Amino acid sequence: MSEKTYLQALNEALRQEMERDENVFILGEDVGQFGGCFGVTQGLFEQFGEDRVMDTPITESAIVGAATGAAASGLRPVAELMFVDFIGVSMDQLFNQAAKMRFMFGGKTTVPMTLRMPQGAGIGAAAQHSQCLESWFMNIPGLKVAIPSSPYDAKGLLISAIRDDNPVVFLEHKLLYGASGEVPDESYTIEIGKADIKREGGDVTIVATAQMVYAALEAAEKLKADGIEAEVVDPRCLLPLDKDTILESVKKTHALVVAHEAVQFAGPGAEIAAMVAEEALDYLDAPVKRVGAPFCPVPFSPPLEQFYIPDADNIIEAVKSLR
Amino acid sequence: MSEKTYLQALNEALRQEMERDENVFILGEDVGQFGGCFGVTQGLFEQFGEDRVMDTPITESAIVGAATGAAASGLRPVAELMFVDFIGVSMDQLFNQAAKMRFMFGGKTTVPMTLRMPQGAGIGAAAQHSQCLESWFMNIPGLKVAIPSSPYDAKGLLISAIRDDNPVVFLEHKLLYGASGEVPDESYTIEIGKADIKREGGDVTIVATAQMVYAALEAAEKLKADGIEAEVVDPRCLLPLDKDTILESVKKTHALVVAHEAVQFAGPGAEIAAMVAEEALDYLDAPVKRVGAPFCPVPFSPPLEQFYIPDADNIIEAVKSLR
Amino acid sequence: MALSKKTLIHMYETMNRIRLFEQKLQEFFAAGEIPGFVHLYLGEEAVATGACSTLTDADMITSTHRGHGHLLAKGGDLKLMMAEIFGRATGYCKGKGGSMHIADLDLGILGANGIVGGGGPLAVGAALAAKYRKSEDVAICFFGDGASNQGTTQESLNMASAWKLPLVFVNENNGYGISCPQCKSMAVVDIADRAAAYDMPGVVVDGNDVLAVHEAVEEAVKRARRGEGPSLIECKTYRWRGHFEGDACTYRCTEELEEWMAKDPIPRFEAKLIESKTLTKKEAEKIKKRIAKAVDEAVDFAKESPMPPASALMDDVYA
Amino acid sequence: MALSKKTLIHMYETMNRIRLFEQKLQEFFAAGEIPGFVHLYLGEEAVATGACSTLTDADMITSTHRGHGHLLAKGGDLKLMMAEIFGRATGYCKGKGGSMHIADLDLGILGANGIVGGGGPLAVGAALAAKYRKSEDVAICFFGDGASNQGTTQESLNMASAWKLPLVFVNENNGYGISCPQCKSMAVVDIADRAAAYDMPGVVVDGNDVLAVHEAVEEAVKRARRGEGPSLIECKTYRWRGHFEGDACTYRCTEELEEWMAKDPIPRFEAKLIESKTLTKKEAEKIKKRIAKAVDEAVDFAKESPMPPASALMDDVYA
Ligand SMILES: Cc1ncc(C[n+]2csc(CCOP(=O)(O)OP(=O)(O)O)c2C)c(N)n1
Ligand SMILES: Cc1ncc(C[n+]2csc(CCOP(=O)(O)OP(=O)(O)O)c2C)c(N)n1
Ligand SMILES: [Mg+2]
Ligand SMILES: [Mg+2]
Repeated sequence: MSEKTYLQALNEALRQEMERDENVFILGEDVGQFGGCFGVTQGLFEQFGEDRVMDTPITESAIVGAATGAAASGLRPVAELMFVDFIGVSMDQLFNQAAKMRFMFGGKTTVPMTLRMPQGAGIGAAAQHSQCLESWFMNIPGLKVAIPSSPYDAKGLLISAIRDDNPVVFLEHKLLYGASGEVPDESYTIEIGKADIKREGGDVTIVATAQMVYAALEAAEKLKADGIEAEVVDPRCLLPLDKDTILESVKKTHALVVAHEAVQFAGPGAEIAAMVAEEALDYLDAPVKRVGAPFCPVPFSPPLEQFYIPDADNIIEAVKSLR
Repeated sequence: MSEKTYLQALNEALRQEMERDENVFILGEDVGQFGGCFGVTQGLFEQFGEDRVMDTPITESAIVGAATGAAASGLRPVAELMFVDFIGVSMDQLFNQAAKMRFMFGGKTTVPMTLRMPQGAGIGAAAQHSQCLESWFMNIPGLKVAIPSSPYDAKGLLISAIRDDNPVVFLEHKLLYGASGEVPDESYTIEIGKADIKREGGDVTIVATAQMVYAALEAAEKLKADGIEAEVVDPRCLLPLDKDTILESVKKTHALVVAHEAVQFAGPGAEIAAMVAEEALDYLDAPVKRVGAPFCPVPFSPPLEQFYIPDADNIIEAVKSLR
Repeated sequence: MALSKKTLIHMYETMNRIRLFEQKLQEFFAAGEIPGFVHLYLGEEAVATGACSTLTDADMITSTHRGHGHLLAKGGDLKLMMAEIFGRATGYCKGKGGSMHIADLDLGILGANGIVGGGGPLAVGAALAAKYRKSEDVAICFFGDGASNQGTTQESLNMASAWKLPLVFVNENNGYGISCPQCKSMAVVDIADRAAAYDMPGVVVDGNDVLAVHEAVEEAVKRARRGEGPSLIECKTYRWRGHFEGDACTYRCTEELEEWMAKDPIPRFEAKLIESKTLTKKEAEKIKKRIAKAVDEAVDFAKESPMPPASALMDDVYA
Repeated sequence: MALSKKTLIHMYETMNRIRLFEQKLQEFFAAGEIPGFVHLYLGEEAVATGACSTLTDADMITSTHRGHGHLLAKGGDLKLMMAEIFGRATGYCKGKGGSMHIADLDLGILGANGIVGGGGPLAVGAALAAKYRKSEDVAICFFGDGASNQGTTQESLNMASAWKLPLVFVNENNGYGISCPQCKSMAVVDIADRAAAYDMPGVVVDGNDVLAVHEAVEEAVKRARRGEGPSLIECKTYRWRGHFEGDACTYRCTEELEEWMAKDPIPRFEAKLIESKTLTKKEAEKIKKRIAKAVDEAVDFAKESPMPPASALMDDVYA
């Protein structure tokens, strides 16, 4: 166990899985010598060579499709899109091919591929390089969706994703690459679809994902001063969604705030809020509240971008509005 | 005013707008002499010629992008994707280009284009030709999303979509093309973002879209026998969503069922249910209920497909479960 | 004809198997007994047959919406296919896929595909896997003239050539993408000319001559097995029926159809076989009868099979 | 040189405007005063300048992530550009777009683009609009060597040629897509060879020779105005800086860079102008000084401009 960054944790997961299983390989733009746009694949090209760490042309359909076809042929590709925003040119291979193949073929194949994609705003990259698109992926039967917040979760979930026999969309928030925390040196897995309670509390449940987990924890500390004990639930995966953990928490706290960076309208929080309104309405002492980005593209200018991204204050405000 | 099918209503809308404004033109696969895969553009090629009714190669990115570029250059294209399921190869041009262009350019352009796409199951077309993908489009700031259920709404909304200065995703349910109803012969518009109450009732609000409006009306008739008066609200557009009409209805009936054919998990109903749980929780006498497709791709075999598609019985069951 | 008698007869059988299978589908579709879309391959049998006759079971193919011919040529089982197309629980996909999604991984069939151009990237993946494993296996990607314009196809051609993958792109140029004639969807006449854009060999062959197809694909397959990379073979052919069953086909003229029907690949091949004394007229009739019987049995199997139960709906969404 | 003195001087000014503008960006990015990604065009100035010198304001262009050169060559305003890149409310996009999304529809600039290959389909639309209106306007689509593989680009080449649109595809082949050398991303050496796949003219030119670029694009533009359809011009060039500012550029060797820096398009053009007595050394210095001053003024304008207020966030999402 030692202190590692989220980026190092991901890198270690890739390295260990590639050492363990020679069917695991990496493909994507600039993932080789360059080490990936954000550095996640650094050193892997040197260790495993160009046959297992493949730089691709800038053709995302071919990347996702090649990973899908190779997975159906028995390999375990880990594909990287440089930004999740580029899924638009390759969505078909993900949702009509990878996700549906097993079902359409009557169970005749597995598609053990992982698709890593950095998400999120915060670096001034503007409207086409800053999005959070997880709600699209949640709506695709056949996929799994992981969205880790901590270095520990990042490593364990990535290893699980690689070993999973289904296509797993693995969403990394680019602002989290530098976040650090305790991460075991050895290989370990975290069950895909299992939430984690990042902070216990009895007064309100805050379900938060990715870097909003940190905002939620910050909010919780501040709320403590006002005598409000918030429970912070990190689903860690959005598909499958760990309904039980969320419901259990809401049944204890009787109040729910959902926080994510994705656009709020029809965003990932809509499902969580709707699910609770269906299954635990009688436990709610106040309306459900969602904290998400406003309904506009991500703006470039830093002050506007900061205003755009939800933060701890927005969460605090949401919690206080419940009273 | 005369009885027309949904298909005829759409065709008439296209014809009248093309007669009115020479900047309106149509492009898509087989929309010319062939008249469109489902026949919506029949006769238009003959009337307006190949310069205004353009058959395209099978390249959906180029179709959506050409429409976007032409719209930004001052024309009013109406593009057709043969099935909404094909959006996966062209999503980038829709969500990163058409939808964001105005915002990214600081208001320097308008993108008056309409993208017509048939949705839905029911004709044995299997997993890649039967989907309902409206929840993706709802999550894209900059777009508008229309999803008419009746011939009357179809004509009025399509004319409004064509005249709108924003990109409008226009979703037609293929099972509805044959549905008939009263449609004025002259041109008229329906405000985009305005719901319609298809049936009044005081006991439960059923928010339903597209062909599920008919299922909801059927359910309402049957529920009447049990002394339950259902109000059927058809949002007609999902973006912008007419929150006021939905909330007003729920405040009257104190109960909400949302019904759509799209997959339930993270589907369009999630936003509607979440919105009501946020803004009218105190009015609800029972948990919110959603009726949507199960979390699997659309199966081919007719009995399975029928079982897959939500119907009036599912809605009745949902309403009764509220008691 | 350097091919063995066994191979030649097998090719002849395959073409007839496709023909009779599809004629049965045509019949049952007209009778309303087959749900959904059916895209018939009638008239194009020589392409799939010639191409797949160069492959082993370990080689992979990706197919299209018009896939029955490819699947049968790659060894697909008549009964399992028929049952699938009839939507039965006993079909290849347990009734969940239908005509456009039949697959048999054991035979190297990575699926028919409802998305035009959808198979290209998957074929790249299959070829990549073959290369990754340092095997000598190859993959074939079947695609239409319409599909050749799709960005996914062109990305696949590029990636396969950049990576020298063991992949053969077999273009079935039947002159139309639904109602759109080739001349309206692209400016080039020969799709094979596009191979140069990826620095790979491009060859045009008579797609109604099964031996010509075999020969061209065989060379490309050998090249691929030697590790020299992909090729593009364009097979000029024609579909006899409408785009899908039910298409009145008003966009084509009768003369064009008649001209092509006169080039029917089966009698052409049969005549050659008889001429070269590989086959007698009588043997040919016997083969056809045997296949007709097998097709009938497949229909019986399909019809007697149950529809999938509602309880099966959620199976196989996840592994 | 058949070009008028005025045109030649204008081209010279444009190249220097791009050069000095970008050197300023480099400086301020290093100082941490520019947010986000900045992709510099240094070394490639001859391409945008030569290409856009053939256009009127009514002609349209689509640009890329590396767009400053295109925008300036098409007449983009220094101040509005600088302010935008600094994220100010007075910028072209009111600070909402930044370097990768600058547009000026009045000048025919349909936007820089953050999506590789994103501009192709939009350029098809612009050219389609020009043809639809029966005008003589044309469009230019700028795209990189990396972008030439993207399916959207290839679909655009095909649609433009199938429809004979007035569109000129100007490929900027600087040898790399980020760290990926051209030889790894495609098997062909000349991207212009891909034109044949769409039956359009394909020409290779020295992208560091502004007159060569002008000449080749001029011919293609004339062809397009005559209604004879699209062309593909490949301009071989090189970027001096890393892919984006901050890229250590370890994937290239110093010799390669030095070789290309020796082919600096500006002194080359300057020497020609002086030799032909179009310009004196002194005039050249004066021009540079004037531009440097204008660039400084643009910086001042940007720095003195306010950031956009939070209240502006929801503006311009919808018309
Ligand atoms: C992405 C996509 N776009 C459009 C379609 C609708 N479609 C199905 S088959 C077809 C024509 C295909 O033409 P071609 O590739 O020449 O194959 P052919 O049908 O002639 O065998 C079209 C447009 C589709 N299935 N997928
Ligand atoms: C669809 C998409 N994929 C990947 C990227 C990331 N990216 C930005 S620029 C670039 C390289 C582009 O290379 P090229 O087209 O040669 O242009 P250059 O940068 O050399 O001018 C890449 C991969 C992107 N912006 N969009
Ligand atoms: Mg065809
Ligand atoms: Mg480049």
